[in-house]
Amino acid sequence: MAHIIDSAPRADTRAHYLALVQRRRLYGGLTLALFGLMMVSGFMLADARNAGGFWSGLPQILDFPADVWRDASTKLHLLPGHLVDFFPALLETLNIAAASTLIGAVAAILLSLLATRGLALWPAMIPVFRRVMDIMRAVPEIVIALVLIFVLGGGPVPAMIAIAFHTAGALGKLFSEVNENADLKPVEGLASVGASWAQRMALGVVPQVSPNWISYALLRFEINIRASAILGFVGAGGIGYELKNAMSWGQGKFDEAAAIFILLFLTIVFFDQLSGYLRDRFIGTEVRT
Amino acid sequence: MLVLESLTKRFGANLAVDRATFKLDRPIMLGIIGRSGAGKSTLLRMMNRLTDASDGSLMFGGRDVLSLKGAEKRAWQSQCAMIFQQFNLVPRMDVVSNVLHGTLNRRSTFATLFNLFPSDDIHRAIDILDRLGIAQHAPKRAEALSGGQQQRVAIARALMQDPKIILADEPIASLDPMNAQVVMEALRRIHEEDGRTVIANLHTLDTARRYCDRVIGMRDGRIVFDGTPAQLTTGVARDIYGADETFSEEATSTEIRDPQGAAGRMHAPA
Amino acid sequence: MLVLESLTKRFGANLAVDRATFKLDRPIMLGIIGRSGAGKSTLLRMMNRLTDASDGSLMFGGRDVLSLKGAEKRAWQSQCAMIFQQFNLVPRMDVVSNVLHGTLNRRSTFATLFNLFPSDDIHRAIDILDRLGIAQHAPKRAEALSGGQQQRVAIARALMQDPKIILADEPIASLDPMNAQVVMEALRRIHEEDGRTVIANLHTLDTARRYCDRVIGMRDGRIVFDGTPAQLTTGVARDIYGADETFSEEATSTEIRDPQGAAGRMHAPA
Amino acid sequence: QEITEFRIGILGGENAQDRLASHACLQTYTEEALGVPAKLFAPADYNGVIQGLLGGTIDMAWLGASAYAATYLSDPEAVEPVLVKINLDGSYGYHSIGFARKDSGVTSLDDMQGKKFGFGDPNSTSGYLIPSIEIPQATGASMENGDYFGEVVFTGGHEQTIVAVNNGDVDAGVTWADGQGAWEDGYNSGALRKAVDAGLIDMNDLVEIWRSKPIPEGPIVLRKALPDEVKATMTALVDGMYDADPDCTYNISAGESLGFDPIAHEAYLSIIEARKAKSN
Amino acid sequence: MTDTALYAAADRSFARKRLIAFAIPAVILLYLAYVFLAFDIPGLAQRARLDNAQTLMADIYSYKTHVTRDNRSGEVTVAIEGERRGTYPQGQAPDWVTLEGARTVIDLGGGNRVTFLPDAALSFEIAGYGTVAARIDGRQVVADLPEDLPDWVSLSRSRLDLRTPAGRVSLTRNRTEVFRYAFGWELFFFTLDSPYHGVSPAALAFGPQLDPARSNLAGAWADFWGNAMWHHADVAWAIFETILMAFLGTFGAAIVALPLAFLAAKNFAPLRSLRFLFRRIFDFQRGVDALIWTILLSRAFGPGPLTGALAILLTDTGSFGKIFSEALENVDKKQIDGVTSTGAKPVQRYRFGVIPQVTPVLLSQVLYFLESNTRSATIIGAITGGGIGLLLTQAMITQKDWEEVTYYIVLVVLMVMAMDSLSGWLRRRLIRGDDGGH
Ligand SMILES: Nc1ncnc2c1ncn2[C@@H]1O[C@H](COP(=O)(O)OP(=O)(O)OP(=O)(O)O)[C@@H](O)[C@H]1O
Ligand SMILES: Nc1ncnc2c1ncn2[C@@H]1O[C@H](COP(=O)(O)OP(=O)(O)OP(=O)(O)O)[C@@H](O)[C@H]1O
Ligand SMILES: [Mg+2]
Ligand SMILES: [Mg+2]
Repeated sequence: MAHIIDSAPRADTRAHYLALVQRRRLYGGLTLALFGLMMVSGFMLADARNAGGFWSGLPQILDFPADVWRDASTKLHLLPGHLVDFFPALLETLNIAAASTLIGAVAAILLSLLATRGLALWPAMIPVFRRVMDIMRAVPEIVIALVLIFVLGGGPVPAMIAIAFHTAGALGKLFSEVNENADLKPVEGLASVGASWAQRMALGVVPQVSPNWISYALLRFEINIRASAILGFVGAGGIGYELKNAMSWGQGKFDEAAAIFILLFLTIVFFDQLSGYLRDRFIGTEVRT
Repeated sequence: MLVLESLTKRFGANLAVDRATFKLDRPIMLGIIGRSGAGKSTLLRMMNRLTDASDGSLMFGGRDVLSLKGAEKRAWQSQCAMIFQQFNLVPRMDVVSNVLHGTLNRRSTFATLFNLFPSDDIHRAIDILDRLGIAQHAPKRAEALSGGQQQRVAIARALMQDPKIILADEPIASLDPMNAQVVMEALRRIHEEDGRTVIANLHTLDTARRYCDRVIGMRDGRIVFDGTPAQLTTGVARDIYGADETFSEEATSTEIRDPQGAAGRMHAPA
Repeated sequence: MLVLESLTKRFGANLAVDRATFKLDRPIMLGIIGRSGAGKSTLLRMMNRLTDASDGSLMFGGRDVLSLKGAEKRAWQSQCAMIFQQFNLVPRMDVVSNVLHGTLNRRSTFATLFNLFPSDDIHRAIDILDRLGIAQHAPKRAEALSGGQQQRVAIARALMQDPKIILADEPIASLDPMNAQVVMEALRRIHEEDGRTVIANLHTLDTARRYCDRVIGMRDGRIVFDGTPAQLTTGVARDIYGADETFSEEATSTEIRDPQGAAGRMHAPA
Repeated sequence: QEITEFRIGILGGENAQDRLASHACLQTYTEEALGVPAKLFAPADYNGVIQGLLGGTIDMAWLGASAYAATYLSDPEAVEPVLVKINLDGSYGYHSIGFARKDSGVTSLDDMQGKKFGFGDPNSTSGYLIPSIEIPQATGASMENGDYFGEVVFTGGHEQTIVAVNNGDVDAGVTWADGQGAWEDGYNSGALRKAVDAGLIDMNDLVEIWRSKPIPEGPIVLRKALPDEVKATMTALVDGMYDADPDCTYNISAGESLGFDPIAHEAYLSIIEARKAKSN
Repeated sequence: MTDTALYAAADRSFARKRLIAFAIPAVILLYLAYVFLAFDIPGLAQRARLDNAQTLMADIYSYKTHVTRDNRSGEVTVAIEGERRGTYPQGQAPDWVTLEGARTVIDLGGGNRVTFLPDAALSFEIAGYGTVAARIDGRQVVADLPEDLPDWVSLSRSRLDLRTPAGRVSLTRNRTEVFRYAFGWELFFFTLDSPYHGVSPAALAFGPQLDPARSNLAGAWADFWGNAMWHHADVAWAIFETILMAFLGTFGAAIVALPLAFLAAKNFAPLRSLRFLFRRIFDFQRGVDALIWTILLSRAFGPGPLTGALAILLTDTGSFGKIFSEALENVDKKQIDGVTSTGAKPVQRYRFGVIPQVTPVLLSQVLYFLESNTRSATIIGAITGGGIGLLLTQAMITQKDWEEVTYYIVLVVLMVMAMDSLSGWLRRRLIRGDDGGH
């Protein structure tokens, strides 16, 4: 008797679990198959729509670097001069990145505070600010830059505005995630003494969240250096513009291209490592205290 | 002086505070007791205007507090200091800065953002910390202090506001008995020496009996008792806490029995 | 059956286990006690070959366990199950999958990579869970279970290995007294019903006394006591724990006193 | 040796969609003639096409003379010129035309001192190479910023130059035209004509300020590695296009012309020399 | 005494805090001032062309129809946006243009009417102003206008230009042009040669069959999809190619980076030197950046989406390699010990001890990248020649049809937002629902 009572639920558990496993295998298998299919067919489609095929291109992958090297290696003595010549362009690229990160971060701080539940000045407007950030984030920098080049003429300013705009949206979202984890007690404490919104934010929220903000902003700065170099390709000045011109000329100016490439590469790696180090420090201090 | 008329707060269908009505005509120390969820915090938060009331009125010195808006509302908050169970200090800032936050309402936003507090205020903050016995911690970060010390910083911040009323929401609930005693004594002293009204939510009977001039008991949002500590018998307490026969006062006690046997009320009821 | 000879582990200059020597000639339940850092975990990890020994030998059924390599080493591990203080389950996988990990050594790598376990194994896993009273949790993720339940899943994984020996490294240290009792009883039952050797690191004296047939005491890496629970007097314990006169057994106790007064050893020492 | 598809690269000058659209007829004819799928590619700039030809991923393109020189200098074995566009008067040269806005008051290079001058793409013959050699000869100064012109920039392409001048972003720029027909129409063919046809500019707003010596028209090139019969078929196809389908010829030759005629590498030797001279 | 010491200490500490509170914004402002000068922002005001902005804004929501008379041949053409492809067949015109042999009457609405008269003359009745007549006298343009011209008129010897809210009229020796503005995107659905042009949706769905060869819906779809001015089919392909680049690049990189990350993780690397080597390779891949990879690869693979996908793949292998190996360095050793203690083989150890732990981190990172790579793919497309990025940048660079630019921008923004939602949705779903640790 006891045996029957005992084993009935067990048989049930077994059947139940086996069904679960079957279902999971089926879904897992299907997902995997679907993903595999998408990868393979996507690859084949891209291959077909590309001018050169993947397999035929693979052996030639080093041709271009080899060309560059052949040209540049005969003119190595010119390299230091080029590095100096192109440094101002690099500086412009860095300035675009730094200024746009600064401006974007300031806008992001405002937007994110206005879009965080519990902190917002006008709680009813939270969804509006969120949407605004989504849209700002979705617009690629290149789009804004090109529109602004049309209106403002070429140069660093359109790039700076474009990157700052995108940065405000991207950082705004990350900042508001940080803000959501902020402790509201100090804010409430400040509210109880009759502090204004700005005071509550500056004294109650900023001290808590600034390490994370800075860490994200540094990461963004790194990304923005690349963005501002890329925008140079479409006429926004800086090192990207020089690189495009040297690269386009091709044979004969590959030494310039190589010099610019080295400058750009070293800069990116340098700021990548620097920001990694600083971020560790900022997050680190937060953990320590 | 302070008049509450049918003050009510609804959270959806839930009546957190149900037509609370009472009147203080001179500065006293008032204790509000009741079990968790009785509506004590909500009542205090409405008085400080941290939470908007759903209904009823709150008059102070003839002024309708609930209708204040913007700057006037913040001015009222600065006259009506609040102390929280979790202290609600800014943990990453130093003690003096936290105390100086009591003056935020009086100073311009710009000046405060740049730490431009007048040095008179700074000195006064230190004096207040001294009065509460924690002046030596002035330069430390608030988070580096023990709970009792943090609560005293919160009281210092409240005093810095130079308020007419101090609202304290379970000021000793997160403290150990030793610190609880220090904090309650500080509040009592402020009431007696400065003549400020102190309204404290307490969840223990004996603390209310020992330090307050008058006690209000809340249950399910309603005020079910209002009288002197002497009138607060075990039977009445049982009603407030909704407890059955097995209710024992010790269950809610956090008092430290004085080893010298000198425990007891510090003063006669008003 | 199991023979340890001068088993030693050095971490740099630190002797974690210092010439540990003992011998089991039939399946028993062995408790190893000692304070934190005494070398209990290291000893067990060497026996399971999770950690390589620095010196000495470990023979099981005449085979030199320490010299096993690759597949043979893994085969040994599958015969010598291990249970950890922190359960060491895969929290994001369901309970049955975790139990099925006990069969990994026997099944082909390829099939297991895709989670393809034979349904016989699945049934056996559910039976084992049932034996331990947690079959109803079979489809849940391990992380969704309480500590005691997770430890029983770990025991189920060990049983799934169908091991000769079960090593348990402080199996109840992260559990509350109620769960601790359930887990220790499960281990005892496995020993008694299946006749498997169980070696359990325990940090409390009374648990060792209550469940084990033989107790080994370690201090600073050395075995300083080896005897029956009855021989484990307070004086001996004081030596093992390196405690002074104020040592009290209760300080290490996690036992739940049985309200019916039936507390005590479950069985006579072997 | 067989080919499985035929890939035609189209140089910049119009926006990508319009470029593809105007070459659709060529695509159809190619598929008919070769019996394999033909694909059109419109990379963003000259360099995209040059890299495609060098890497063997593009089989045919109409290059500028300078772009042909660049390809030749990188790899002499990559492509061979087969055909060249013939102007309405039978010549196969064209000019680099310097132009400015009429209301800017600039009427010749002399007025450009200290002003902003725009080249097109660095790989363009008329948009960079030839003017960068001939203009210094005319002004007696280099093209360095501040030397004669206040600033010299690359706008990126012919169409960008026209737009930039029309908008006043640069004071004058260079682009290509056959120099025949009426200025008001943007000449018979060339970038100006295309811009007029596209409704982009009104030639009355612009004035010509400089004109280069004739530049040999860029060749249609085929990849050398293509099978000979493919090369022959494609050459014949484009050669005969003018008689077969004048509309298509208009589309692919950027305006009115007499179609295409054969040409050989030797026609571009001087351009190759010029380009070598401009390299570091 | 103690108090005075405390006072002094507090005063000092506040003095320091004030200094910092002022120094940080001051440094930032100083830097911005430097940038302000370095970027010549004061000069920007002069360089800015607000009329361009106006054109752009107007173009976004309106289009113009050109009515042009060639003053030498007398031929009148009506073309939308003046484009060849938007030209009305000879002899046809919208209903506000009346072609009467040598006379053409163009009704600009609201009482404004332009009449082309024989011999290159025209008259323009302007509501609330009067009639302006103009003609070509010899080589010169003459118009009967008062001495001081209103500011919407520009008259020179070679050109007359009248800009009124109703439309714009210009006269040169060669041609007479009238622009009439209208709201909307011209010919967005059907070009002029389609029988469905100007047919209401209701009539399309329920009205009589317009083309005997095709049903209305099928024909309308075919004509819409093949619209020669808006190229809807090409645009759809371009969007798809962009997403394809992002998809292949991101997931390809994840697949490549996962095994490499083990070699670069402290706790899994077989050799320290190998770990160092892979770390540097990852740094290199990230440092070179997708942009330069694109240029390098376009020699070998030519223009097209595959090149873009490979460029993204190369850069992201670096990023993922770094992120994944950091995730691997943070794995919980306990789970691995647990699996090892059962005698599991090394591959099984990774499969059950490591993969389930890191999947959530990895998956969420990969999905974050998918969204941002959609944006990168747009930019890369502009450089390699593929996808919506190329269409967008080319349309912008040629600065012609801003309504097309607007169309593309809207599509790009929608595309990126859609990918953002998709990746967010997948993230929530997979990470919560993933129990097999796939
Ligand atoms: N923000 C809120 N939203 C919804 N309901 C709330 C909110 N704050 C409080 N309540 C509800 O109002 C009632 C009163 O809560 P209140 O915090 O005032 O009680 P209390 O007496 O302070 O209890 P405690 O001793 O737990 O602090 C409770 O039922 C609570 O759940
Ligand atoms: N991986 C290691 N590396 C270096 N030293 C170690 C390592 N593992 C253990 N030790 C050291 O070896 C000694 C014995 O540690 P072990 O973990 O075996 O003690 P234990 O008796 O299990 O203690 P506990 O009750 O804290 O688990 C300790 O001094 C410890 O610091
Ligand atoms: Mg409360
Ligand atoms: Mg241990």
